Amino acid sequence: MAKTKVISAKEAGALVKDGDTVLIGGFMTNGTAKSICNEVTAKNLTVVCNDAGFQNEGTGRLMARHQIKRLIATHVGLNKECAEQFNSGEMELKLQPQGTLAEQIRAGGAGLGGILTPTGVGTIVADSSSPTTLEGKQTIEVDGKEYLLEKPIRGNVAIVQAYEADETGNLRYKGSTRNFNMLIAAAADITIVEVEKIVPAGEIGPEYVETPHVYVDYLVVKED
Amino acid sequence: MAKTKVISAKEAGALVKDGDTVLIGGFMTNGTAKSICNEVTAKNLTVVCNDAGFQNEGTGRLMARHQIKRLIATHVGLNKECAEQFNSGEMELKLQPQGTLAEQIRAGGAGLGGILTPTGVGTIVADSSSPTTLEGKQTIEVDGKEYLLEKPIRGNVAIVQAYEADETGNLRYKGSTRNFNMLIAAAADITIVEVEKIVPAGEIGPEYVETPHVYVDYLVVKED
Amino acid sequence: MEKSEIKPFIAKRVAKELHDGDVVNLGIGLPTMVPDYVDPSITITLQSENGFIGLDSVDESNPDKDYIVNAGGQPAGIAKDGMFFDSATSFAIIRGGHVDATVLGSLQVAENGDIANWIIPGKMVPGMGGAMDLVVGAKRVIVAMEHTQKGAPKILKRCTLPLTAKGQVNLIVTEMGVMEVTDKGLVLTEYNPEFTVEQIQEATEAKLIISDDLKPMV
Amino acid sequence: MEKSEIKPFIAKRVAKELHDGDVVNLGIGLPTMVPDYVDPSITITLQSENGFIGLDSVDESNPDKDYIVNAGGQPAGIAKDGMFFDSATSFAIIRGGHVDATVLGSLQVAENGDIANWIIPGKMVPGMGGAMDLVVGAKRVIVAMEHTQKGAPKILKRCTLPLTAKGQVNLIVTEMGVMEVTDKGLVLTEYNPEFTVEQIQEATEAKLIISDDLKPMV
Repeated sequence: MAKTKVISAKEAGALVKDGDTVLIGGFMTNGTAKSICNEVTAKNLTVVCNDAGFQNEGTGRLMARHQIKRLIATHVGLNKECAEQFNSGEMELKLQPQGTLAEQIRAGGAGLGGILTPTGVGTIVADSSSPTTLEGKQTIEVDGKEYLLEKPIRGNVAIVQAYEADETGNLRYKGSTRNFNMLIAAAADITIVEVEKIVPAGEIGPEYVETPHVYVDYLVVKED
Repeated sequence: MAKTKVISAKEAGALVKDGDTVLIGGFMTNGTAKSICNEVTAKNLTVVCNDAGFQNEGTGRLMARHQIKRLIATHVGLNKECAEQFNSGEMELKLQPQGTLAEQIRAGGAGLGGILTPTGVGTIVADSSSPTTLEGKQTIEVDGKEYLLEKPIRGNVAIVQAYEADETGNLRYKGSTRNFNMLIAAAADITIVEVEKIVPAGEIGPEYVETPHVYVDYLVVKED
Repeated sequence: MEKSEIKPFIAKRVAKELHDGDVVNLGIGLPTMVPDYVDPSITITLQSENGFIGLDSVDESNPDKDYIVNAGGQPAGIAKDGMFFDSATSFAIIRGGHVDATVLGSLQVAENGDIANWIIPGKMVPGMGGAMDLVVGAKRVIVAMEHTQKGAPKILKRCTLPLTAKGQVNLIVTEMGVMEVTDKGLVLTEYNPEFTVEQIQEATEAKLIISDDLKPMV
Repeated sequence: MEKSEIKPFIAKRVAKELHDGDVVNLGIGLPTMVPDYVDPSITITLQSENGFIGLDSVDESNPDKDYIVNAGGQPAGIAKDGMFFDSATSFAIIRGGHVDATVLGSLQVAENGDIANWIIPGKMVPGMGGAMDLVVGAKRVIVAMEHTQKGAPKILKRCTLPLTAKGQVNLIVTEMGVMEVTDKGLVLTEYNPEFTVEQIQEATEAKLIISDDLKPMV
């Protein structure tokens, strides 16, 4: 069995390069790999994340350090710095419905060219003239009903949090931390996973693994 | 906690009505709920299944009894009766790539209007003049690449096999029997699940359930 | 009606709309009060769109309690017959019509079922989160809100704020009455006897159709 | 070369194309012989498109062994670091480019990378199963087959049978040689010394570009 490389949070942070698109898991920092986020130093990032986290926490840490040039998220109301950077023109902000963003990332990991969703039809999300609307959408009619064609999203790097990994990189999660973590793990060129512990190869077992080792490039043990 | 109704295989079979679209799980009968299939008596069915099973077994049982007027599948080579009924004009046969069929059923359960896949572009699967090609496809170009728009598939009834259920209808599977079972469970008006055993409510546990009880309408204990 | 009585009154009335076995998603604020008033003889299951079915209060005895938050990011618990899942599965459940009802507040609702509850132009842009998927996907969309905003109607002929979704609202419950969205328009089916029908219409921009079977709210 | 030696010879050569850590999906027949020849110092992981990673031989000591079949419907086993999943996840792995290589036989391959390996018109229609997704999705598509069908070329200028996919083949390994599909056409990079380059070209309808670095197959 091939073991997955274990690196430090600092080494993980250095895998993110200037200008990269970075997928970050978590929901209001529940399930966000903070050890790794704290060590990212690259700038001009496009960050894809459910939300903007809290001020200086999770994705909010990258925002506080002015590393984000474009944020794609579903909700940013709990981090007032987000509105400031958007309103000042420092940062682009694209707001997508949560179910749509989840499907776009899933499509990115699954090699699909996009998905059709009824969500957002007739709203600002379908209006390309709005500055917070993601570019390049089409409205498509299928069997008399309108849908938005939402394109796949992939990243250069995915920053995932899981509860445990086995040595080969198979993952399990706890509680509501699965959220976007399970989706982004499949949708990036480099997938880095922060875990609380690493168990022997095969200990999780084929019936219980939630994310397969084939998605995982590096493991980081959570640092306090 | 609300318990899910437990019925006999015969009662389950009677839930399928003439002319229904029936989604059947399993891969070459691995994971096919045979107790229920054996009791279906309705005719003129549209059956959606990975394959045609074996002769007189699984989906093949319905075929042997001439209950299928239209079969949507990915592979039918192990049941020679399928070719006979198709060639004689008794049964329509629509062949879809396995990954496409899986996504279509997932889309049906997820309320999507369809998915775009690169699979099948430039092949007979995209050629509406072929009698085995599913109707109503569009070819769509996104960012210069061609995709097939494949529509969602739903059924009136889904016939699922799982290993165990708790009393509320939460499910777990074993081995490679997950295949289409986990997908069809979400994509029908009535979902019936054949299990080997029913355990007390909550015994599977929130971290380990694979199919939530909200998808499950009836349980059947497997009959030998 | 005392200001403090309004929200419990609305929540209590909404609770009667829920049936045994229903899967329900509740928005923040008033809607979270609804379960307190559900008939104890029926069971409803709460969905939390950030990733589980079986939303419950925090269980202090659960060693994994710190891994569980609700859709507002606050500590939460899970029922023993619940299930955790990722966000794609969560919204597959929602968009796929597996949620029987969603109860949520709103800034505006229109007689055609349009709803606007996520953005006020010129103010901070918080984002729609899961709201757009919920109102499109849930089988039944119940708006639970105060009838007016400081006296200004919120139930309109057409929404003026950016929409959350078009034509998705099924029922509106306020402290003044219960209104069903129908093909013909808004039908007032129940009224709070503290108000006359005329007062309710005055507080409503949309034209109310009075049900032949109009009843007092109880 | 004896008829019985052909398949092992091809399988042995294909095995050299696999690298440590590769995730590989093998078609039925000849491709299933490839793992026997993989360098024992490297680890490859086999994907079984019906629903797991870590395809292995049957483990008689596994009490759940009867629940596991391979993509041919035959009894199979799973490695202890494997994982079972549903068919949508399986093809998300395949279509999403997470399979490093697929090795499969073919009826025809064209110099432009087109492949036709699932249907002969007029004969029984077996269905494509997972083949179309595999050749579109795998990072590298390796065709492992006998060079001709009873002397008739299978490596063509253009396929005449219905396609499995357009332009997806990367490498062709036969008992006569190894051919890479490039933008310029088919490049013969290795030859079996039992044949001359002329004999190989004669058995091939497509025009072979002879690599400057042509080597014997070993």
